[in-house]
Amino acid sequence: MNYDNDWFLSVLTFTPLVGALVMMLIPKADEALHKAIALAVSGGLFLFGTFYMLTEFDFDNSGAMQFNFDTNWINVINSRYIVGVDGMALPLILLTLLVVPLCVIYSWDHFPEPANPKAFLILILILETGMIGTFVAEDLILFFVFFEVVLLPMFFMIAVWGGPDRRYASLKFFLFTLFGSALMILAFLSLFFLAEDPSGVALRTFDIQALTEWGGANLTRSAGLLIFGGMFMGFGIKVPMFPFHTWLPDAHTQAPTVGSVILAAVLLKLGTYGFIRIAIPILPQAAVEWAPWIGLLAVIGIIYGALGCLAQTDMKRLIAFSSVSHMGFVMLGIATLTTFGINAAVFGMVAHGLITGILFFVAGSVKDRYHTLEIERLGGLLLQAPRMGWILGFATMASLGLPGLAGFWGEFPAILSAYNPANGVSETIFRTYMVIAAVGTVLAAGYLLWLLQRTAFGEPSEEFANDPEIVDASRFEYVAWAPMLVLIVVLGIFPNLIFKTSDPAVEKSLHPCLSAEGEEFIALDCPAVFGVEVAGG
Amino acid sequence: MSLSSLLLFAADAGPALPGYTFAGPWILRNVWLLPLIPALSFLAILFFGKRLPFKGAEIGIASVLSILALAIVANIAWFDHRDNYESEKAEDAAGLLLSDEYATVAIDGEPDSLLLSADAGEGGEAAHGSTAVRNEATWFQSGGQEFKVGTLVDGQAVMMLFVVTFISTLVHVFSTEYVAGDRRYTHYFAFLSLFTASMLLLVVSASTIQFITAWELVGVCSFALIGHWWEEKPNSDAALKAFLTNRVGDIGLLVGMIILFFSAGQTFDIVKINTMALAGEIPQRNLTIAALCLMAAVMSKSGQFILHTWLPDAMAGPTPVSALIHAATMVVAGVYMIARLYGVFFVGFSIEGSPVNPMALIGMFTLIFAGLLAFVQDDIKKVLAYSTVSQLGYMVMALGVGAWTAGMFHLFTHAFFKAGLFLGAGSVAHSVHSFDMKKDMGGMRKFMPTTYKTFIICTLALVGIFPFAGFWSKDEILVGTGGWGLFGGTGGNGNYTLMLIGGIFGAALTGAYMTRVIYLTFFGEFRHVAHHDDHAVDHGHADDAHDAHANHDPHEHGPAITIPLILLAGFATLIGLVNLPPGFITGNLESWQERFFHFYEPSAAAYFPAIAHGTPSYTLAIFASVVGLLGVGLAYFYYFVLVDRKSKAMGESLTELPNGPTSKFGILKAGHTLLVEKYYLDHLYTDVIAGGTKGPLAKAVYWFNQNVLDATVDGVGRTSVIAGKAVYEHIDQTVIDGAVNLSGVVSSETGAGLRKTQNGKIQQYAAYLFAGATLLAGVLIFVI
Amino acid sequence: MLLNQFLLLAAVLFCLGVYGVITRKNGVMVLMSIEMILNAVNINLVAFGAFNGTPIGSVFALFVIAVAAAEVGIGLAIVLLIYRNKKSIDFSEVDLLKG
Amino acid sequence: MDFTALAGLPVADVVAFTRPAIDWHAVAPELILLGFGALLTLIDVIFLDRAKQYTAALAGVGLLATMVPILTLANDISETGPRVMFDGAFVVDEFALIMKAVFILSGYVVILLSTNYIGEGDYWESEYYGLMLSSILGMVVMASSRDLISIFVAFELLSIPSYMLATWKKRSLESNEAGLKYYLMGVFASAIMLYGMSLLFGVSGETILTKVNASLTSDPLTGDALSSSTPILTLGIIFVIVGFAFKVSAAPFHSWAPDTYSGAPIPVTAFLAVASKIAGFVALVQLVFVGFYARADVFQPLMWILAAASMIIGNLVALRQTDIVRLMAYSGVAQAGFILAPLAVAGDVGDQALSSIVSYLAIYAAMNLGAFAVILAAARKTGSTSIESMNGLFSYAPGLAVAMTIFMFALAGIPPLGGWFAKFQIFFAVVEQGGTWAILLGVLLAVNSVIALYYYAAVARRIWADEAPNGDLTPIRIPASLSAALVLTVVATLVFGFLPGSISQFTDVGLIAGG
Repeated sequence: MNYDNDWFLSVLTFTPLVGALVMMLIPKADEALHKAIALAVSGGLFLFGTFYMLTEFDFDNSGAMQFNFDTNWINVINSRYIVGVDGMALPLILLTLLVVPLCVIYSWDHFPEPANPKAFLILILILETGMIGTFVAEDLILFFVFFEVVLLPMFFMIAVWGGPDRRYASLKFFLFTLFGSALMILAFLSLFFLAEDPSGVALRTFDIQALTEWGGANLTRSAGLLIFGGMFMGFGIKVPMFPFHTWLPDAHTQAPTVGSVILAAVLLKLGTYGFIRIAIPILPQAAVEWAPWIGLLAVIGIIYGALGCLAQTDMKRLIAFSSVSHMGFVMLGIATLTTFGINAAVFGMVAHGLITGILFFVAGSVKDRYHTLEIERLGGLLLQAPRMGWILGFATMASLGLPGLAGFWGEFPAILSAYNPANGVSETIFRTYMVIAAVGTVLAAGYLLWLLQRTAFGEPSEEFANDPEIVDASRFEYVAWAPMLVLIVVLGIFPNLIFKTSDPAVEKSLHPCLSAEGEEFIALDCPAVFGVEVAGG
Repeated sequence: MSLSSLLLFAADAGPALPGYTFAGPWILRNVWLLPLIPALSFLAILFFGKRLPFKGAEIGIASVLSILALAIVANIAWFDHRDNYESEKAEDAAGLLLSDEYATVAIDGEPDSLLLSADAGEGGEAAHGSTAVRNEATWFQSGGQEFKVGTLVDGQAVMMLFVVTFISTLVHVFSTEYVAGDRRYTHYFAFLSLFTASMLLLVVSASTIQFITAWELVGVCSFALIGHWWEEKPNSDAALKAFLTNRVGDIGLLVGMIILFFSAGQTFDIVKINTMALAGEIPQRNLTIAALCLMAAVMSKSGQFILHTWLPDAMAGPTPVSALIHAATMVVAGVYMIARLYGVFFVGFSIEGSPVNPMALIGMFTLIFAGLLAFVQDDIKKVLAYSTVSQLGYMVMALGVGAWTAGMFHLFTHAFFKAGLFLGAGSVAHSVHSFDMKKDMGGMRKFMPTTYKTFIICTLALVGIFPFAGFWSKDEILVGTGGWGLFGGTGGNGNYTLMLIGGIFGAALTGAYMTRVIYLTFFGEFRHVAHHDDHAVDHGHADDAHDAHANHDPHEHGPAITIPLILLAGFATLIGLVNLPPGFITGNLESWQERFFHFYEPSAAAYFPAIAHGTPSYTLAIFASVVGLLGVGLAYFYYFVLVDRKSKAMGESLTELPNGPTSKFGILKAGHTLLVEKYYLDHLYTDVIAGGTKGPLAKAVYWFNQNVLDATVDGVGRTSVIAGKAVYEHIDQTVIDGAVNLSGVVSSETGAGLRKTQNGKIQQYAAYLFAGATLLAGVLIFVI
Repeated sequence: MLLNQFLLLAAVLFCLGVYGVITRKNGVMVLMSIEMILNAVNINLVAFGAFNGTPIGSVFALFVIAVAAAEVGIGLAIVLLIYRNKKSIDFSEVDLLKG
Repeated sequence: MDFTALAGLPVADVVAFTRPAIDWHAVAPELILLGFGALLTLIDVIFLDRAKQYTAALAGVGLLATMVPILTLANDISETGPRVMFDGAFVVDEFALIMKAVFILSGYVVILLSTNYIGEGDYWESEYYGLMLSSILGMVVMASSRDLISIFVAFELLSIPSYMLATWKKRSLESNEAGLKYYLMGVFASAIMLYGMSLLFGVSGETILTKVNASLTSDPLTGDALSSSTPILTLGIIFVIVGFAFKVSAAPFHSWAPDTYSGAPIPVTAFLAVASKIAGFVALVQLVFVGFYARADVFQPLMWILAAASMIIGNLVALRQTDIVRLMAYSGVAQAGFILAPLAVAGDVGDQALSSIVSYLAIYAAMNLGAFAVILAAARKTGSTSIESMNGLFSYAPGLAVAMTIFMFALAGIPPLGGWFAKFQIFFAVVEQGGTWAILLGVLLAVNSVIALYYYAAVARRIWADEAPNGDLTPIRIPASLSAALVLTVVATLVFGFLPGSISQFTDVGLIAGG
């Protein structure tokens, strides 16, 4: 591997942190300066990062790690500071770079109570560092650290700027994730100690690429399954997968708008990213055996999330439950262990980020105006704030997986891939999942359109009919939303923007035995687990 | 043909593959322009429409006019390409049918049937199959494999291009007056544009995933336009219902397409899927399952029993929308899909040589069922809606019995006369501000002569009266069933006698319910109450315009409304002539026979099955016409004679006989008074017609429709909400979240318990310490 | 060797001391009980040292005695302090801090 | 009575006393501390109140001065290897030096914390620093002690002054009670420990740890190799360990800690919770790694039980605390459980277990002292240590709030704050061993870090999300020394977290068994 020690990713990761430190030194009263710095840092980073990556990233070789940097970090445990980007991480990094400045802009003139823009913006910038860091980390410990860095700012964002039940929600969010990551770190450590090359020499490394090359060879079955299980808990809770999802609706409902947006747009992806970057490439054999269970939880999530949505009376909570359902599709794609499924998952992550982000933005703006999100009391948004209403309509359409918009490309290929999962994964089981997932799309349409009907259609209720506060989207809202709306359409029409980038990386991350057929399969001398159908894991 | 030769671009791109080429006329390779233009128009209207003098309508009309022109050019280019492409590439003629890749493809159809159309055009070139024109670009990739987006242009596609653009143009024009003054006039036109774009995308789709995309997009436009007046809940309910019902069908679409994707070796390519299906490279089981799944999609989109219930509700949308989307174009998408993936369906349902198959059965059942339902509607649009369902049943049945051309031809003719009927109904409703035939119409022929005449013509076409368009297409369907041992015809793909009977019976039903509509709408006296304040039905007007109308008699509208009607009536009259049956005329004009079939059926292409074509028979045509006329006659007698007489007697405009038959004549009693009872016919008619209206059959059907089918749809919705609530409250919040919270409570309470041991007594602490030490010692010494 | 007898004596002393520490209410008595334990230790050390033939045991015992003296000094000071503030040296009443 | 006959010693064996060689450089830190301690006491005696303002500074200077020989020694032994004196009873190796540095620096921070608290209080001042220095001297000696006697002496040297420090507020019943409890439990524990030592001495006939260890592998009576422990050995080991388990407040020997912590002056509490506890661990580490290493079958299960019990009991009870100092006490119990965990696998993965404990102790010192510094600072305004008094701290003292947040989450082990690496190292060691019990312990550790987060985060939440009591938003005046302590601890916590190499390169130590 060519480590050319590129400074770029480190700059990308730590610039927000530097910005945050600078802001800490500036007195709280100087709000305008704080906003300017936050916007300059995040926006500048977006422009610079996007430009640099789009021009310098070698898209023809997007399966390879690029912009690598590799240096000593914690010598005693042989953990290194390795960062790099490939086609799987790139879309997610760009998404992060985009979402953060939009959140800053959105907050510009209405910070949630109790205001304090300084602290709020500092948290957002720290979050950005954590999120980018997670996506670029190529060392398990580094990944873990960044994975956790994200928790603190989000915890405070919910706990301080959240809704009435914020104390409960913030802690729940924190505890759940920490529980998962504690088991995850155990799994990482087990990998460190158990990974040995065919000659029996221990690898003793946390380097993700090196471990991927090792690919779980000569690890005992039970050890592999347990380690995968540990990572499953860590990533699965973050995704969140049924039945570890209960933190999500609470966190989303209580979080301030921007918090919800970041949570939905990026944070949930850290979990799914973990699966496709770490768990599956490193332990393909265990993944094969886990796949039916992951798939099962994924489809349960799809249906369950949808049913949860149908029961909601609160708009934001409904959107939160819809995340459970949508991330179910992503996980279903991942569980198939096929390029198709995982590409769909990568796409689904970006699409869900944009779409649910927009939905939360709109919900936040509705709350600003109506001071409630109770669906019963809303209605007639299209009459009172037509543009917002249309944007909501657009977002619901995108969210229900309308082809031509981004959501479709996360959903359909995921369902499709379930028809024909990887070698060793039961076709019968996954085809059943496929049908259930397809039913999930109907439910998705049901709850989303029902939401749209009850909030946007009809006449406004008397309570709000003549409320002067209810105005259409403001400048800041437009600016914050427009890029996401445009991207939803553009990605829907040109899916190859992401597929072509992610595909080589996804292919590289999957063990060749997962897809090999016939003679190739024999030539690779694949372990038995890839050959036989493992019914029910 | 000079125009087409101008556009002919003699590029020779790519190897010749069975049944398609990447070369061909420029316009055929670039049909992507057709969806693109209205798509851009959509954006333009959305963003700039409101600032324009005509609020965006001008952009919409300009775009549809331009694509209409392109569609016509494309058709002409296609005619030329169809006949001349092969001769230009004579050296490849052999390779065309059997390329290396598909060498196993055998065209095992009857040579005669293939050559039926090979009647030597002006050029006198050799007979050959049709060669589709393709163009494609990479859409996305996965697993290193690239998946294409592209256009597949053959007869079927260019035919549809014309239908869509033509109807769309007329509807645009019609709408400028019909929805004038509407609050969301601009949005209305924007969505018309978007719909047109989506529909055209669907038509030219070369891959199944692209097809799905367009399929969903038209659904969304339908949703948006049905719910155009979303201030009222019933409208948005109808929109939701339409969308959700279609989504249910889409499960089948997705699953079916996925099965085909993998069965055909990971491809979305429609041509390849068809080719492989026909070549027997896909297991029959897969094809059958896929075809059944796709059938579900057809049932929802094309309103086949039992997923048709959304379509009548969809009449909540503006009438021009109903004409365009819910009569002429979108609802035929299902039919179009069957035709597109005909190889799959043909093999999957074993259409050839069997007496019955699911598709034909569904089609037949739908056409009768919906025909019955049309009787009991008071809302003119609902009659037309059920009529559409019924006619879609014809098309599906036609495809189900292997009569591809007949089905497509019926789709073609139906588009014109049904659009004409809807627009006519819209014209009437625009005057009386209501769709209720019984309350608010009657005698309209006096006020609206143009509308009346065009409506009559379209009705004749629908009922299938010679020589109007519907006659030709319906007759072909009946011929195609191949089930007419009774009439001495030959050919066909199977022995679908049941379908034949159903089709003929349907013709009678059609005649009857349309006669009823004609009477209730245009005859009798105007029943509109002058100060009728119900604004709920026609929202096309702003309130002030509405009031201005209120105290005036209805009157004919301006050219924006009448010209489309006249054009459509013209088409309804003449368009049937494009596919005159073989043997109908002889001599020099013989080549004018079967033009539709010749140009539009992708014959002899490897992606299209070798279907057998029946020979028409005069007997059948006459018999079917007579049955149809019988239906008309019965209804005529009931309404135009009995009801009319009674009305005059009572001095008011009746809609039904006030004292319908309350007692049934027993068969025996009827038998012995058969010839002598002077009111026998009266009774017969009233029994049949009024019985159809109010009596057991139609009523039962309607009851079933409303209380079982429709209630099921609603019930499913309601049940999911209840299930959702139950899951959420009892499982999510109680069990799962409860477990989480419980673990917290248990920890906390344990903590509280342990805390009590910390009671501040120092000697107790000392005791703990020593006890701990001894306990540990005990454990380690005696246990471990 | 009489080792076992010494050890037994030490063990008894130890147990008595522990019993005293845990049960005696009077602070001074508790301190004395601790002294008993320490002396049990000393007996052990000396006995073992003798048994093993090394002077280290005795040296250790000397350290213990010295340190114990210091400890008891502190202990008495604290008991005195409590008596000054509370007018009682009943340890069972010293339970202000708990929970 | 014939003493020699009784002792079984031939008179000829009693050799003349010769002064053992003394490596003055090696004992220089102890001597300097001793000097400053004596000096402080003398100044107090001579100048009485007049020296008040200098004593704290002098104590600080003394501690910093002690760092000098520690650094030179560190340089020295990296070249020449560890220094061993008194037949192996006193050893200066990497472990000893890093721990000494930790003691000195912790002590320095405690002095910084004490300066204003003691100065502004109504109590005698100079003695305080003298006692503090004596106690630190005990710790510093402890780090080098590899002999039962010297460990015992060091233990008492560090304990006895701290009993007095805990009782510092002479007129406060709480302080009296705190001191009494600490004293009584400490003495009781040390008595039990001594009993255990006497048994071990009896079995091995030695007090030098390496020799004790060597003797543990064979039966003292038969000389056969021991496949498992004998009851007397087990009893001895357990009793010795109990003595130190008391010191580190491991459950079930922790009951003194909450009461003492909440009654003692806050700087003293910080001292007890950090320096004194670390000293206990140092002793445990030396005993386990040098003295009992051969008897992993005894100390591993013992440590497992202690670790698990401490984590669970400490965390669960902490959930229900209403006083921040008591909360810190219980959290300290749980933290002790974490630090004990590697000892439960030390028999198999000694190196990793050792370096993980050393890392943990160093990081723990920084974050725990920092937390006490904030508590101290906040109490300057609120005059209370109830958790509620932290409400809304962010609204009037944002700097303190951020610092407290950092410490709380560092204690909870959230990256990138220092504590994560400490916990990580523990996991690392436990997983490296990889046995069923080890993994089970790992899972227990994982679950407990979640429970711990609950109360740490609850504190942080109060600071940020709640309203200040009575809406009183007057800022807190923080004296310079306290600020310095805060800055030192915050920086250390962050640096340890971001660049764990900065601490791990020092803590990856070898423990030299000595002579």
